[in-house]
Amino acid sequence: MLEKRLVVDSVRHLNARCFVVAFRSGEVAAAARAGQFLMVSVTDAIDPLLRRPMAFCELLGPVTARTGFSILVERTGRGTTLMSRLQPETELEVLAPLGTAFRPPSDAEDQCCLVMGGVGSAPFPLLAGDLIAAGHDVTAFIGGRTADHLLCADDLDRLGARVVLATDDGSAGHHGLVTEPLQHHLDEATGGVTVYSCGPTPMMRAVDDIARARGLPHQVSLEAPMACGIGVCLSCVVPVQEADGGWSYQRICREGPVFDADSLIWEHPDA
Amino acid sequence: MLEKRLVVDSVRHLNARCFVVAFRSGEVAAAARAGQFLMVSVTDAIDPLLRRPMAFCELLGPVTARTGFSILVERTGRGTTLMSRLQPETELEVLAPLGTAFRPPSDAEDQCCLVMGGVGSAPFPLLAGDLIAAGHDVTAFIGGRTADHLLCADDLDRLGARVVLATDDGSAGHHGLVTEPLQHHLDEATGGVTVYSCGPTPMMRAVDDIARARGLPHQVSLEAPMACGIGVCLSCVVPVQEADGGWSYQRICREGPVFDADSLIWEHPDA
Amino acid sequence: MPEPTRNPDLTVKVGSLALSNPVMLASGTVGYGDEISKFVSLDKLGGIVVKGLSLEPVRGNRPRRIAETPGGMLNSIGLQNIGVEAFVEEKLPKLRQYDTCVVANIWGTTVDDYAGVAARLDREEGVHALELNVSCPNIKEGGISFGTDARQLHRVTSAARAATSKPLWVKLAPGVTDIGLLARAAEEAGADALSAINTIRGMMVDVARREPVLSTVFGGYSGPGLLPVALYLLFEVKRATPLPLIGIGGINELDHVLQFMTIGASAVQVGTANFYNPGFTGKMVDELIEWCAQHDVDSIEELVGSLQLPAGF
Amino acid sequence: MPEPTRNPDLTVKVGSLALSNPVMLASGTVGYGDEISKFVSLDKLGGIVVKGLSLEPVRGNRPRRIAETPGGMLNSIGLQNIGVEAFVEEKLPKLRQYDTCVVANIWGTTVDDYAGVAARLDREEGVHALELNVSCPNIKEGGISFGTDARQLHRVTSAARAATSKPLWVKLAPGVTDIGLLARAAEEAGADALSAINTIRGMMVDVARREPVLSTVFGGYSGPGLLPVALYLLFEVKRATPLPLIGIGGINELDHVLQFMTIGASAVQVGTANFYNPGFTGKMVDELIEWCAQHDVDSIEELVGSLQLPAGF
Ligand SMILES: Cc1cc2nc3c(=O)[nH]c(=O)nc-3n(C[C@H](O)[C@H](O)[C@H](O)COP(=O)(O)OP(=O)(O)OC[C@H]3O[C@@H](n4cnc5c(N)ncnc54)[C@H](O)[C@@H]3O)c2cc1C
Ligand SMILES: Cc1cc2nc3c(=O)[nH]c(=O)nc-3n(C[C@H](O)[C@H](O)[C@H](O)COP(=O)(O)OP(=O)(O)OC[C@H]3O[C@@H](n4cnc5c(N)ncnc54)[C@H](O)[C@@H]3O)c2cc1C
Ligand SMILES: Cc1cc2nc3c(=O)[nH]c(=O)nc-3n(C[C@H](O)[C@H](O)[C@H](O)COP(=O)(O)O)c2cc1C
Ligand SMILES: Cc1cc2nc3c(=O)[nH]c(=O)nc-3n(C[C@H](O)[C@H](O)[C@H](O)COP(=O)(O)O)c2cc1C
Ligand code: FES
Ligand code: FES
Repeated sequence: MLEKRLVVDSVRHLNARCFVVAFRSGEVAAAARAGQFLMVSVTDAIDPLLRRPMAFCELLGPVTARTGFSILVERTGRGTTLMSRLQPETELEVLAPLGTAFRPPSDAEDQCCLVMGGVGSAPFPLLAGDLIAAGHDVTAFIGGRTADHLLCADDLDRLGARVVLATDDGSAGHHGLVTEPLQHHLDEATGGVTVYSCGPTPMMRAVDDIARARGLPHQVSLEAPMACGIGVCLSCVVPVQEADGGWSYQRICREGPVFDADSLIWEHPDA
Repeated sequence: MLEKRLVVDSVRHLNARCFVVAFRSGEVAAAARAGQFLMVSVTDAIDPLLRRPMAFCELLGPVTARTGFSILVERTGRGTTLMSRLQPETELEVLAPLGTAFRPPSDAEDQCCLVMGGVGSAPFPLLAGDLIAAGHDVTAFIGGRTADHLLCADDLDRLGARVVLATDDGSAGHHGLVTEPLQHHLDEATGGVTVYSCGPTPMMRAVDDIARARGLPHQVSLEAPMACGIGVCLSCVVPVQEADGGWSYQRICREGPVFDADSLIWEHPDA
Repeated sequence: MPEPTRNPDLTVKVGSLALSNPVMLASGTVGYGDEISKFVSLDKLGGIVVKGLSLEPVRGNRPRRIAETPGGMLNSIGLQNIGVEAFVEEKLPKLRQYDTCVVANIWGTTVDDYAGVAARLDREEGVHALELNVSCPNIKEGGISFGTDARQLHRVTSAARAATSKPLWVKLAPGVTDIGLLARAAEEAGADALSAINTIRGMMVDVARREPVLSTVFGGYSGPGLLPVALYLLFEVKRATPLPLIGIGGINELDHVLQFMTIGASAVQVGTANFYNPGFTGKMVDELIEWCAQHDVDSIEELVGSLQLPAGF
Repeated sequence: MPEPTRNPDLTVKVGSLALSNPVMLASGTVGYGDEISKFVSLDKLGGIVVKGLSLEPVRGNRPRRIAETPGGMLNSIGLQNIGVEAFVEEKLPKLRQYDTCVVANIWGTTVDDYAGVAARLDREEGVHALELNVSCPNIKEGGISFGTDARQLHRVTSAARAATSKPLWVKLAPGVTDIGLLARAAEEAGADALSAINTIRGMMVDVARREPVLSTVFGGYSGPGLLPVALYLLFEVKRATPLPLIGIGGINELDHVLQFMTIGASAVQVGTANFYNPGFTGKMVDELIEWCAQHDVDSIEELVGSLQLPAGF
């Protein structure tokens, strides 16, 4: 884990809500794995007080000599609004890399389905690159409310993934939920499949229903409000199934953000 | 009174502690009088929360078509430290002009002694310019701990004032208190004299003792921590002599910052 | 296509008193309205609560009277005011000309003081309500604040109640173990509405001088840092009594106004924000109109007390 | 020429316990020391107070557990912890290896719970002191917090006192009318030192959802916005008792550490700052050394309680 003051290399606005911030840091980039995240301080002042968690989106520079990394951010509140105004060469305090990474499929022959919604696309360019480099066949299912809410399609395409789009309003790709083309794809698929998902909880739950019904391994990346990102505040917990049939809280920032979907309890148990 | 978002035109660092910030605003400059001040917001965030009071130092541009004004700032705490890092073109919220102005001598023949210490020099370039334009003979007595603490000497000289320096350590001008050359000057002076002072309280008190002893009119510019600068919080009060022999609190931001020294009670009366 | 936006109705009722909108100026932060009216038209606001009035003029505390804190400030003004008589003669005539509710914040150091100020104002047209500032020491009872003891609060409220037929608001003090108890005491003594909260005690030290920053050692904490405490205490007051409520403490943006109202405040008062942003309350009214329009809220009173609580609350 | 700087003495005593310096990690903000030690060497600090321990493991509250506030945050973790037994077996061995004071923060919902945890830890080497978190409801007495009632505080402190011969610290809760009363109750019951303060209650509302942000409606307010309240309450505690004090609340820079110490804290605990700046406490120790050198302070204990008060205090 590194505590660093990093320099913003560039800020690229994708649309009115979303933007990509590139940071210079070979050191952090060399350590970062797909699925992990960083905690970014958006101000040196006391308001907003807490750092913001952000997934690694892409690593920059040659594979053997990384020069930096990027994050994909959706403007949703005060902290991300401040970030949207960042200028190149600004310095920000960062803790990275944090949390668990996506694990490769247990079977080297598996094809991979990456299912994402909205800004949940953020960790997938990095994951897709790794999976494709390891020889997996990768299909990315990208969902969003409108065409404007589909993120990383070009990046994933460029990396060599097959890209399938779905929008609630039909403005791009399939008109409907992203799980519909996923289901269709799995119906046709031959051979092993590993599923990865990140996005709104209802989407991840629906993906999980599909994966469970077919007995497919499924890894999800979760989110929760975080105060520390390093495991000390216990703010980011989710209920997780225990081997003995009981359940316990685990920390998304340490035991996650990537979990085996099998272990998750989507409906919070009564205390 | 104006509530404005102003643009910083330039920031010029005089030494490690002091700097001059020029703002563009013909409107504020046209309204500002020597001795008045503004309240500057140093951040859009909530910390530091309060605006900082700063005296008008110089008006910029031609007399008939002002383009802006400058303030002279000493870095003493959090707010002024943030100000010292200001960049040109930054926008700041400002309330201006506030408070009372220095009044011209009641006798048009009077020569004027301007006595200042440290950053108390700030309001005097503007005042000196006005007095000289009105035909008064102006001598500026500038005191400070070391040569580095003498401010506005060049500006006052350029404006046509006679400049007398004094330092505690003898590193420039008279070795000793600024009141010593003042006293000497008054001993030699013929004709009426009006005294103006701004600086550390002990200095202003000493100037007042000298002026009172000689029956000279003396105007002082006071400071106090201010929350509002517009007269509503009652934080900035000083005890002032009442006509009936009693005393009352007056607000430095409204009834001041410029007071007739006569009316001030330097030693706080018992409540 | 969205419907053409109707003009949202911002009027709110605090008991029998109707305000044109829920945004008011808090006591002690706008004097008697003279200076602030250069920055915000009082006609535009729901109301103004004037600086706390006592029977006689009061000089207030020796400076230094303020200290900045992280995200807030302390004050120890010491209730400096011109006295109720000068208020009526010099300030009220001007205030009467505005189309806004004028609330007189009043205080004393004995029960009789409070009753005296209330009685004096009872005859005055243009004073729409009285607000008791009970964060003052009761000098006859050992200096314990009226606002921290339910019995004393009951007495002082009853005395003011007997002295006036105008709407009577009691402004609760934080810094008590159970604010609900105090709220009920005020209710039982005849208060028409409760304002919550006044400043909470705070202190800052000047380490270089090894002295408190304030001449009075500690003072009243106000500003954004107070917000979550004020929201919580309003929630407790709401649970304790059915009286109409006015929310106060740390308001620094529209969302804070809305938070107070969602919990149950019919109106809010803005204090410290007037210092660092004197046009703030006018902006709040504009933004409130916009917010209602954007959220299809026809009447802002729909929001009041609309908070949904989990089971068990 | 300035004298060659001697190494300032940062050691402080909290009663019989000597700390290498006054900077400690506050309970609940650094777990049991595992993760934070990647950012600050525990050997460098005066001490660590571990997450509040109970007799049995506790799951804690349902999420959402935090909310951001202007200049601070709310939490409702619900005292999630692994229980005293797992602490002793899994965490303490590692903590023993550090050259720092380890303080066990303990709590319960009955007086016997507290006594039980205290007794269990009394036998354990490497636990240098116990700190009672009394901001918990007493389930047998209608759920009123141990920390808000002097009689209950006396009982729970006495019970813990009887169960341990280790230094016993009582961590006072704010949100009471008179914290001095509580401080004296703890003193009389045998506390060796007092920590002040725990979080104060606060609330935030999600207006869009018309719901409280936290699942528990309100939570504990911490961070910079709490500072002036914490300083004031420490001052009141200092006036009430001669016990050694530990200052807590809102520390965000060295000046805040110094302010607590000037009022009378022998040591301080840093909480929320560990979240947004995990290396913060190490930096505080470095800056403290520098400050002492620059201000010709040979021993930091000179600062403790050096506040000069105006006449009448
Ligand atoms: C492991 C992880 C990875 C993430 N990766 C990305 C990413 O790559 N791109 C991206 O745009 N967003 C990502 N998020 C979500 C992002 O952290 C929040 O959108 C952001 O913190 C909102 O901050 P704000 O100040 O704009 O919103 P505000 O609503 O003003 O935030 C208030 C508080 O709530 C917290 N908060 C609000 N929404 C969320 C949320 N959805 N998740 C976590 N905390 C929240 C904030 O951190 C802050 O403490 C990630 C979250 C987690 C936990
Ligand atoms: C009418 C007036 C005119 C002034 N003109 C100038 C000027 O031209 N140039 C200049 O450098 N300074 C001037 N000052 C002083 C200047 O306002 C303070 O030095 C400044 O506010 C300190 O802010 P800070 O954040 O750096 O210090 P901090 O110590 O961090 O400030 C903390 C708080 O104390 C207040 N404060 C601290 N010192 C003073 C002080 N001496 N006077 C008033 N408030 C104070 C701050 O405003 C703030 O609220 C003037 C003050 C007044 C009242
Ligand atoms: C400088 C100052 C003076 C105040 N004077 C009074 C007063 O006279 N009477 C009163 O009831 N409240 C007084 N208050 C309290 C405010 O009305 C308000 O309750 C408090 O400041 C919290 O709101 P805020 O955080 O918006 O400022 C004063 C507050 C400040 C900051
Ligand atoms: C997330 C969180 C968890 C906490 N858990 C405990 C605890 O278990 N026991 C305790 O006595 N105090 C606990 N506290 C209170 C802190 O120890 C401290 O008293 C408080 O946060 C104020 O200090 P700060 O402003 O520096 O955070 C907790 C605080 C936070 C923010
Ligand atoms: S964010 Fe603090 S424990 Fe996960
Ligand atoms: S600064 Fe507020 S009255 Fe003068």
